[in-house]
Parts: sequence; C-alpha cells; structure tokens
Amino acid sequence: MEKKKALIELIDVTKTYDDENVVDNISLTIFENEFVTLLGPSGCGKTTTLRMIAGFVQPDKGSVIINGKLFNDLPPYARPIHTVFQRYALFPHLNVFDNVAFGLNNRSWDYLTHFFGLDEVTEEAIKITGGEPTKAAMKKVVKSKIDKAVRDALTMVKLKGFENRKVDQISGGQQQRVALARALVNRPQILLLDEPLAALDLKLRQAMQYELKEMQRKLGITFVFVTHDQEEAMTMSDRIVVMKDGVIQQLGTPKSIYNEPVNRYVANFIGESNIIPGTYVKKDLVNFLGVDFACMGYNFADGEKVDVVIRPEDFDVVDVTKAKITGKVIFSLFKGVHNELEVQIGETVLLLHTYESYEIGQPIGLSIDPYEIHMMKVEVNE
Amino acid sequence: MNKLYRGLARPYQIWLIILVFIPLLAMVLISISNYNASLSLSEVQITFADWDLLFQHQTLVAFKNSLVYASLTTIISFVLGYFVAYQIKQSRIKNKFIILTIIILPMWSNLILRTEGLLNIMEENNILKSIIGFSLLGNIAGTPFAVLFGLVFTYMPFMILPIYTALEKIDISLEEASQDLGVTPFKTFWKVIFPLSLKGVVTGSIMVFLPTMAGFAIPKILSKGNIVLIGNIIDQKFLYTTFNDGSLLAVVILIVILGSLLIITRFDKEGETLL
Amino acid sequence: MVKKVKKILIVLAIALIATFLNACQTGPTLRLLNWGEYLNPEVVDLFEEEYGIRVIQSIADSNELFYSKIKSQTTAYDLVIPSDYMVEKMVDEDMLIELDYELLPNFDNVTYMDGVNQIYASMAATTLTRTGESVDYTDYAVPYFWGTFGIIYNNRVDGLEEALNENGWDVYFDSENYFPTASRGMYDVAQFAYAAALMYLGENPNDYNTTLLNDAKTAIEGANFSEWGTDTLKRNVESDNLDMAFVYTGDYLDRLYIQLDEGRTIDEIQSDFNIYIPETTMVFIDNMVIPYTATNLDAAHKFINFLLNPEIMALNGESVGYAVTTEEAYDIVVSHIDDEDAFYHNWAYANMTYYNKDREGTFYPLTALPNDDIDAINTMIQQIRTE
Amino acid sequence: MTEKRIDYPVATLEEYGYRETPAYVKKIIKVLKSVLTYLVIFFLYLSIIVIAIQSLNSSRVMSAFDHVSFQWYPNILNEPELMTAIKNTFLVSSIATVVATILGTFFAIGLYSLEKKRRQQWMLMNNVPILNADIVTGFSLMLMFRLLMPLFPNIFGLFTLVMAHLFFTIPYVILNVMPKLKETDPNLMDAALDLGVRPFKAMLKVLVPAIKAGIFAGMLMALTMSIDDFVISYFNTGAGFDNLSVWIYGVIGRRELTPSVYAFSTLLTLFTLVGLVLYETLKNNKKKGKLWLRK
Repeated sequence: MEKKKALIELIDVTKTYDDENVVDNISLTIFENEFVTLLGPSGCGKTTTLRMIAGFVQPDKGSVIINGKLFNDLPPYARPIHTVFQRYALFPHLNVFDNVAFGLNNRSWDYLTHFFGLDEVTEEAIKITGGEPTKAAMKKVVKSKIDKAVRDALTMVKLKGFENRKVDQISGGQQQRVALARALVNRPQILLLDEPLAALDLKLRQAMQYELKEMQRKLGITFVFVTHDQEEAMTMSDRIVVMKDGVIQQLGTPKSIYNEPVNRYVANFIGESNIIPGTYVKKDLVNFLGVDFACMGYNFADGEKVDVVIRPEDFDVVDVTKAKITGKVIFSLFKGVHNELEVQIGETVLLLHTYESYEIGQPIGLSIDPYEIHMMKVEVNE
Repeated sequence: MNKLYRGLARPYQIWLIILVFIPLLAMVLISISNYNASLSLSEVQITFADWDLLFQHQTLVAFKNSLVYASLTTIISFVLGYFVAYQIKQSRIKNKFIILTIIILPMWSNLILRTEGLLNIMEENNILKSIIGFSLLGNIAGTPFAVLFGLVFTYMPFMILPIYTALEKIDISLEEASQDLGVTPFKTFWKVIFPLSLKGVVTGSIMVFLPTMAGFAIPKILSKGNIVLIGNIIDQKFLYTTFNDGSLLAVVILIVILGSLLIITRFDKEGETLL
Repeated sequence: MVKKVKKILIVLAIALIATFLNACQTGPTLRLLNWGEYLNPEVVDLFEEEYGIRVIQSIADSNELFYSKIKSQTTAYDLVIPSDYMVEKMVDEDMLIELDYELLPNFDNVTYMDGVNQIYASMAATTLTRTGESVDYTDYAVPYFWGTFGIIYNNRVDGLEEALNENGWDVYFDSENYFPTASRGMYDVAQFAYAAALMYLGENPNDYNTTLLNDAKTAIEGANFSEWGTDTLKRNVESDNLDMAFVYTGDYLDRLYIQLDEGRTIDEIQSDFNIYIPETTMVFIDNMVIPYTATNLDAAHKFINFLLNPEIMALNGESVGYAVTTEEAYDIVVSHIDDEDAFYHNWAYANMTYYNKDREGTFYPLTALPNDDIDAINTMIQQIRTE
Repeated sequence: MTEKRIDYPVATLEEYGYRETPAYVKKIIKVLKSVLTYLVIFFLYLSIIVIAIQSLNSSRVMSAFDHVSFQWYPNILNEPELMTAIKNTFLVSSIATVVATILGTFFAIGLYSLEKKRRQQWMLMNNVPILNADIVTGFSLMLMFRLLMPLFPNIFGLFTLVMAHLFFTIPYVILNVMPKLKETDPNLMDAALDLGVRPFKAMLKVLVPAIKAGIFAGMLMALTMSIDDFVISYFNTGAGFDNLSVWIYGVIGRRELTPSVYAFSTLLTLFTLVGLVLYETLKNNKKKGKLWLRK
C-alpha cells in the first residue's frame, strides 16, 4: 500500500463504563481519503470508538490524534469532524434548508470568512459597494455564499426543491440525505457515519451504499463508517476493522478479511463459512475430513492442529468418482442465483453453494482448489 | 389506537359538559342579572346595571395589579424555573417521579400556613431572626416585593414541571448534532434546546399566569392588604353574596383563561407538556 | 369491554354513594355552624352525655360565610352562632325560626350583663326594612359570648399608652398629629373600618350617608394604615412589628393567655402590649339562632338551654376566652380571683380588667346595613387601598 | 505510551476559532450555577422550613423561637377538631385520588382512541377545570349540586366534596397519562387482541403497565391538588365535614391556630421525603444501578 498521510490515530485507547472496558486498549490509524468501516455486533465498542473520535466521549486512557495533534480534551464542536447520526438527529424546529445551514449559520465571522476565503469575500463585497468592502456588504456576500453552499449540498444529495419542507414531512431516506448534506456542507476533513443506513429498507440501503461510496471518492473526505452489517462493510469499505468486546479482531481490506480471517470469530462474522478441524501435515499439505489436501501460502509447524476455513462458494462440485471427498445432500434451498446445500460427510456437515440443483439424499462429490483453503491457528480458549 | 375503547371517552364527555359548561353558562347568566343571595328567584331579572363596576377605579386598578403581578410572577418564575429545570435535566436524575415529588412536595402543606409562614419571616422581628440573629429577607412584609416573592415561589413548580418535561423529551443526539456541527454548547442552548422547549415554557407560563391572576390569598396576606388584585374583589363580592358582580368579574377572567387556552392549543395541540 | 368498564364505573359510583350515605349516621344529631375553636370540647362531651345527641360542628371565619352557607341551603344546620348585625339581617330575610322559650327553662334564671342588654336595646331600636315594624331580637337569638373592640397597642412605644388614655381615638386615626411614625393596622373588614372612623368622628357608627362615607374615607386615609389583616394584627403588635390595631378585645386576650401559658406575668405582658378600649366603642355579641333550614329543633333548644346554665357557660368561657353574657356566669368566672391555680386567677383577673361588668361607656353593635350601602363601603375601602 | 503522547502537540481551541474559557471562570460559573439552583430550591422550601421551625417552637409566640420542643407533635392527638379535619382530608383526598386515577386512566384511554381532531377538542375542554379560577369552579359546582338537593337533601358533605375534587383531579390524571399513551407502540394493543386476549383484559394487562409511570405521576398530582385545595372545598362541603384547609381558614376567625397544625404539616412532608429516599435506596440496592447519582 502506498504511503498515505495518517489523519486519525488512536493510540492505546481505553474507555471504561461501570468497570467494563467498552473499548479496550485499541490502536488504529486511519489515513487520508480512506473509507474505513468499524464492523461488529452491537456492544462491541464500535460506536464508542466513533464517539471518541467525534469528541462526545473522552477516553480514559490513550490518545486520540487528529492531524498529528492530540485531541483528547478538545470538545466536539472544535473538531474538524462531522457526524451523520444513526437516527439523523435533524432539528425538528427547522426546515430542511435551515437544518443544512445550521452549522454555517452559527459559526463565528472569522471562521466564515476563512471558510469562504477572505479575499474572495472582500472582492465580491467591493463589487457590490463599488468601493470599500463594508462589513454589511461582506455579511451579505457570506450570506449568499452560505445560501449557495446549502443549495449545492442539497443538490448533491438530490434534495433540490425540498428546502422549505419540514423535516418530519419527508421520508426516512430523505431525512438521511438531509443529515448527510448537513454534515458535508461544512466541508469536514472527516465524516463519521454511525449506522446511517440501519433504518432504511433494503433497496434504499443498497442504493445509498453505492451513493455514499461515490460521494466519498468524489469529495476526497475520509469516511469512518460504523455498521453491524458485514455485507454493507464489504461493499463500501477500503478497510474494515472487525471488533469484538472492545478489541480489534482484524484490520484489513474487505478481501483479506473475507479470505483470510484470523480467527473463528471473524470467519463466522464475515459471511458464512465452514470451519473444519484439521492437521497441518507438512508444507503445502493439510489433512482434514480424513483426506490430505494440497494447500498454499501457510506456515505452521508440521503436524500442528489447525482450523481450516472454506467458504461455501469455494467448493467445486465434481463427479462422485473423481471427487476428493463425497457426501450426502441432507438439505437444499433454492436461493435465486445459487442453491444452498448442506452436505453430510461422516460426522461433519458442510454448507456449500452450487449452481446445480440436488435432491435431498443424493450423493455429491467435492473437491477444493489449494488456494481456496484457508487455515488459522486453533483458538485455545474458545 | 383501537376503536374499541372509544366508549370510555363518552362518560367523561358527558361529565365535562355537565360540570364545565352548564355551571359556566350559569355564571354568565348571573353576571347579566341582578341576582344576589337576598333575592328570591322570581325577582331575578336581566340587567346590565352593575356593569359600570368594570370601569370603576378600584376595579381597573385591581385588573392592572393582577396583570402586572401575574406577568412579573410569570417572567421571574420562567427565568428561575427554566434555570432549575435545566439544571435538573443536566444532573441526570432520571427518575421523573422523584423530581415531581420534590418539586411539588411543599404544596402538601396548606397554602395559608405557608403564606403566613413567609409573612412571618418577612416581618422585622421574626422567628428566623430570633434563631440566626438577622432577618433573612429583611423587613419586606407588605411590600410589592414580598407579594412577588410569595407568588413566584408558590407557583414556580407549575413552571418547572412542564419545562422539565419538555427538556426531557429533547433527544440528546440533537444537542450532540449541534455541537458536532461546530456550535458551542452555549449557542447550542439558544439555537436548539431553547426553541425546542418553548412548548413547556408556554404551558408553564399559563399555569403560573392564570392562578396568579385569579388568586387572592397570597397577595392579601403578603401585602398586608395593601395591594388589591381582581381576585380579592371577586372574593369579597362572593363573600357579601353580590353574586352578579362577582360573576361578572369572574366571566372577564374566564375570557382571559379561554384566550390562554387558545394560545396553548396553538403551541401544544393536546396539552402534552401541561405537566 | 365497554361493559366491563361500565361495571367498574357502576361499582365505583355505588361505593361513592354508599360512603356518602354512611356519613349520615343514625341517632339524633345537632348540626352546628360555629366559629373555629369557639366551643369547649368538654361542654360538647357533657351535652352529648346528658342528651345522647351527637354534635356535628362546621366552622367558618366570618358572619358573611355563615350567611351564604345558610342562604345557599347546601346544609341544614340546626344551630348557628352569628353576630348581632347578621342576626338582624337573617331576621330581616326570614331566615330564622322563632325560639320556643317553653323549651328554655334556664332562661328565667339568668340576668344579662349590662353590655349585653345595651346591645339588645340597640338592636331592637333598628327597624326592619321589610315589615316596617320593630322586632324583639330575643325572640330569635340567645346570647352566646360577647365582647368589645379596642385598640391593641405596642407598649414598647414611649408615651403611646398615655396618649391613648388621654386622647383615645384621635391617637389612632390622626397620624399627622399623633405618633406619625407609628404603624397602624386595621381589620380587613370594610364595615369595621367605616364604623371605627365614624366613632372617631363622633358619629353613630351605624349611620350611613354619602357625606359620612366621604368623611370616613378622609379619616381612614388620615390614619394611613400600613396593614389590613385579621389574625396577623394581634401577632404583629405582640412581636413589635406593628404599633396599633383595631381588633377584638378577645384577640388581645388570646395572645395574653398564650403568653401567660409561657410563664410570663400579666405585668410583663402588659408592658409589652396592651389593649385600650375606648369609651365609645364597637361591641359584638354572638348569638345562638336556629336557621329556617334546621331539622332538629328539639336538639337546638336543648343545646341553647344547656349553655344558659351558668356553670356550663363559665366552663365554655374557660377555653374560649371571650366574655360570658350572664351575670351568674360572670360571677363564677371572677370568683376565681383568689384561686391558687395561676390559670384561674389570671382568667378571673383578665375578665375583671377587660370585660368588667361595671364598665361605663357607649357600646355600638354593628347594624346590618342594606346591601348597597355595604357595597359602597367595600368600594370605598378598596379605593383607598388601590390608590 | 506516555512518551508517544508527548510527541504530539496538543490541539487548542484557539486554532479552531474558539476562545478558551479560563478554568477558574468555568469553576466560578459551575459554583454559581449550583448555588443558584440550591437557592431556588431552598426558597421553594422556605415556607415549609418556617412551618417546621414553628412546629418545634416551645412557645406559641410565633415571632420568636424559645426552645426546641416536640410537644406539638403528640398534641395533634389532643386536638379533636384538628384530628377530625385530618381524618376528613385523608378520606376525601384518598377517595378522590384513587377514583380520579382509575377513572382518569380509563377516560384518557377513551380520549386517546378518538380521532385526532376530536381528541384535541376534548383535551382542550380537559384543561378548563385546571385553568379556571378556583372561586369560579367552586361556586359553579355548588350551584350544580344544589340542583340535586330536592332529591338528596343531605348531599352536601363527603359526596359533594369528593365529586368536586374529582372535577379538578381527573384532568391532571388525564394530562399525565395521555403523553404516555402516545409513547406506547400502537401495535401493542392489536397484538394483544390478536392473541385472543379480551379487550378489557388486554387493557389491564398490556396497556396499563405500559403507561404506569404516567398513572403514578397523575396520581401524585391529583393527591397534591386535592390536599392543597381550599376554595373549591369550601363551597362544596357541608354538615360538619370540614377538611384541613377549610378548618384552618375557619379557625382564624375568633381564635389562634394551634401549632399542632404546623407539626402535622411537617410530619406529612418529612414522611414523604423519607419514604422517597427509602424507596430510592431500596431500588438502587436491588438494581445496583445509578439512577439517582450523577454520572
């Protein structure tokens, strides 16, 4: 991976509530222009991590570094970070326009002139007055700039024409877009998204996933996204942080996490998989289900017990006579694109996806390509 | 909600009609008659003869006093009550029942006892002075300040509770969202919290304004009878059984009350935050 | 579902009605409308024991409330204890039942005190507006307690006592010439203020015309009252927060007895605060009357007769502290002057000092002025207070 | 790891365009805030504190404290009229509160199931008894009850008093229950009914527990209003059935109030406060939660 500038660094961060480490000694670096997803079930500490970055929660131990500066004690309003909240948190007393304009409307004059460029504002003010850039004229310019910025943001989220609607008169999806526009209009360096799609229906969610990814790419903003939906994480992220009980389990690209889960937990959480106990016989040879398989790329001690991970779609269905292993179909379900089968081999039941249909009770032969066989260390305490 | 339960509303509707409308109608009728306790019903007739009462000096002054004291009480209660409600909300005492009890507990003691207790310590020589050696509130008995003090701290619970209820209903994430957008906590309060709690403020204000305007015991005792509010006049009219005059003034108050109700409905359609 | 709720509602309604029916217990009762703590519980016990009639007492704090309670007919009282002018008003409006003196044998054995007779004479002198003829109020009313009004004063103010004894009403009303810095209080009853002002002006406090009304207004304004109160007046004089107030003599005695209870001597108390009873003053007499709504005339008469017994009247006075109305009862009270028990001694002393049966003076009970006059007086006082 | 922290410069408010409030100013503001809060609550309780002091005064002279004495407390029992008034108050207020709570809950459910517009109209009506001047309410109710006198000559007393109290307590219950009803899941009842539970049972078993908090709050308000009321009670009582407030007003006419009244008021307040504290402690011990404590 090319060397990028680190934007957010969490160093040994711990947060404790009621004697329980909700976030336990986490270290994490997020780079510029990256889409990072914190993934895990509820209670895994992902939201708390996000809230520490946003500044709503102070870590008990460790450092939150943003832009190379220690941010631990800086309140949320001073951070160059904006958040899209889970239930949007739109201001019910303001209309769509005022919601989006809220941040800019309530900033200091210095901030605004800086935000829009002092020179530019002065220049336009001179154009209006035809002479001295009076404060009134500058205010007028800033106001029109805010107006334009808000309209642009609304256009970007495809809500043009909704400016005067009340926020409780628009749909959930539209509210979500307002929340997005409200954050983006301030041109944050970092956008935090706390399960923003959770309340949307499937179709809308999928559309939004795509749009969000597009937007991130286009705007060049770092997105830190929190979700418990592994599919969502897979689709959108540059990197995924899988968390459990306040600890990072694995950090990597969607592909590496999917293909090479470091432990049973990650393997189970990221998609469906078969985890089969086996033995690393020697280099590039592993034995499981009583059969030796060729494998590649793993280094364990000879004869070490390992867990073998095989994704359901990675099995090749072959003729029973040519098969490495054979079993009996005990369950079959048509899933549209593929069929989901449960195959019994001895004591073990495997889950696999095929394009052909099988009847229950039918014998089936399977083989596995060496590069589809993933292995992980046997976890002792689980 | 299930239509099955609609029948349950019926008895209450009848109850309200009987006990609210009919008596009020009677009041209005009495106010335009010469009715008083000394007359037998056959002698009662419709007359507007006593309506000049409305324009007599003392009535006008009493109305003015009522409005002034009720307004001041409402404003002071609002400022202090809002502050306290906000502090309670910030304190994260989550048990509403406890807050409710602590705020209204003083009302379990009789109003007259409480007011005379206040009067006691507003005098120059008082029971607190004999213990702590100085007069806590100074010698203010009989002054407008004493009356305001009594009114404010008697009716403030009615301000605190609806405001607290309104504040409590504001989603914490709105506050966070505002700060997240770069707005300081102080500005967040004025731009988000306060506008969203206005319902409670309006309700609380009316809950304080109306009883202050129509009440008579507190101003009578704490002003030592030197400040006459419209409630005192009504009280006296009823005491001396001049029912038509009393009703007339009461009807005027009623009009103010109905006006307030209309204000409530504009801000808060179903009296959600009334308590 | 609605049926079930209806059932519950019906049960609740029945329970409510049952409780209220329960409240009307069996056995003869006497419904008494009285002032608060104005009847010795021991007297009630003795009466209930002797006649087997239960006494149910309601209380109110003004004659006007008595009147409206009876007039509104919301409860049928058997006996009420209104003051003089209210008796007149009630008689005037046919609200009272004539007493049957056959049922009051004790009446023949008592002699009323001079003051009481004066009051009755004055009441009889007024003419009923409706019938145009004089009425003997004793046909309707039997005296219960009586008392004078006076000016309770703060004796810690130098010279006030002497000035009052010398110049009487002037000291109280003429704040320009007498003790301009002294604070003055007045009873929060418009007619009291009006009557007091007329007495100060040397007029009959029961006269009414617009000239008198204006004069009274000027007089009251001249007094520059700082407090219009009721029970607070006496307490404020007692505690050195007020210098003069026109009150019931009984108000003073109430505080006197309380301080005596604290172990202070009469001298000590009098040097703190005392009451001055002007030569010409207002008096009141509370009377037992039977309203037209009464249902148990027999019990009412029995009760009146019971209280006419001098022993009982004295016993009643023991806890109430107002002046007994018969000479026989008075004699019992003052006979305690040599009692070793401090309470009885002080009681006898106070009665001899403040309610002495030989006191000279002109006593005016208030008259029931017509409604319009009362209304005008009320308005006048309110005008003063709203200026 | 501390070394790592030192490596980074600390971000300040100034560089992000905000002024840093000095720590001592923050501290002062914080102290002022809590001082003001406690001061207001102190003033709310000031009259009660005075009453408590008066109840402990050995002397009946109210302007000066003599020495601490508890004599007025047992003396409550020696004041038959006061005792009767207290008993009457408890009787009236508890009947009125219980009935108002039950009826108010039913009525609130009924009103809630009306169409929105209708409901709003009736909720408006519901506010009238709360906001109306006491004297108007009291007098007009008396006029009303008088109409019943030809049928029930002895109606004035407990019955009218309870009815009058119901008149202004039910609206408080409804007001407290209604918001809770709105918070409940509208499907809750349908689900219960769908499972074959009879409507009435469904209401008791499903709906009522869901709005419990509102019912309790309403009950408390109803009780408070009932205990506190004088004017309405005054007009609608009769036949010796005086509650405490009517009695207190009445006594002032000729005689001095007994300090035992202060003792009783103080007891009532203390019992409630102690009860609350106990209840909270027990609950906290049970749940080990920190509901009551600041975080």
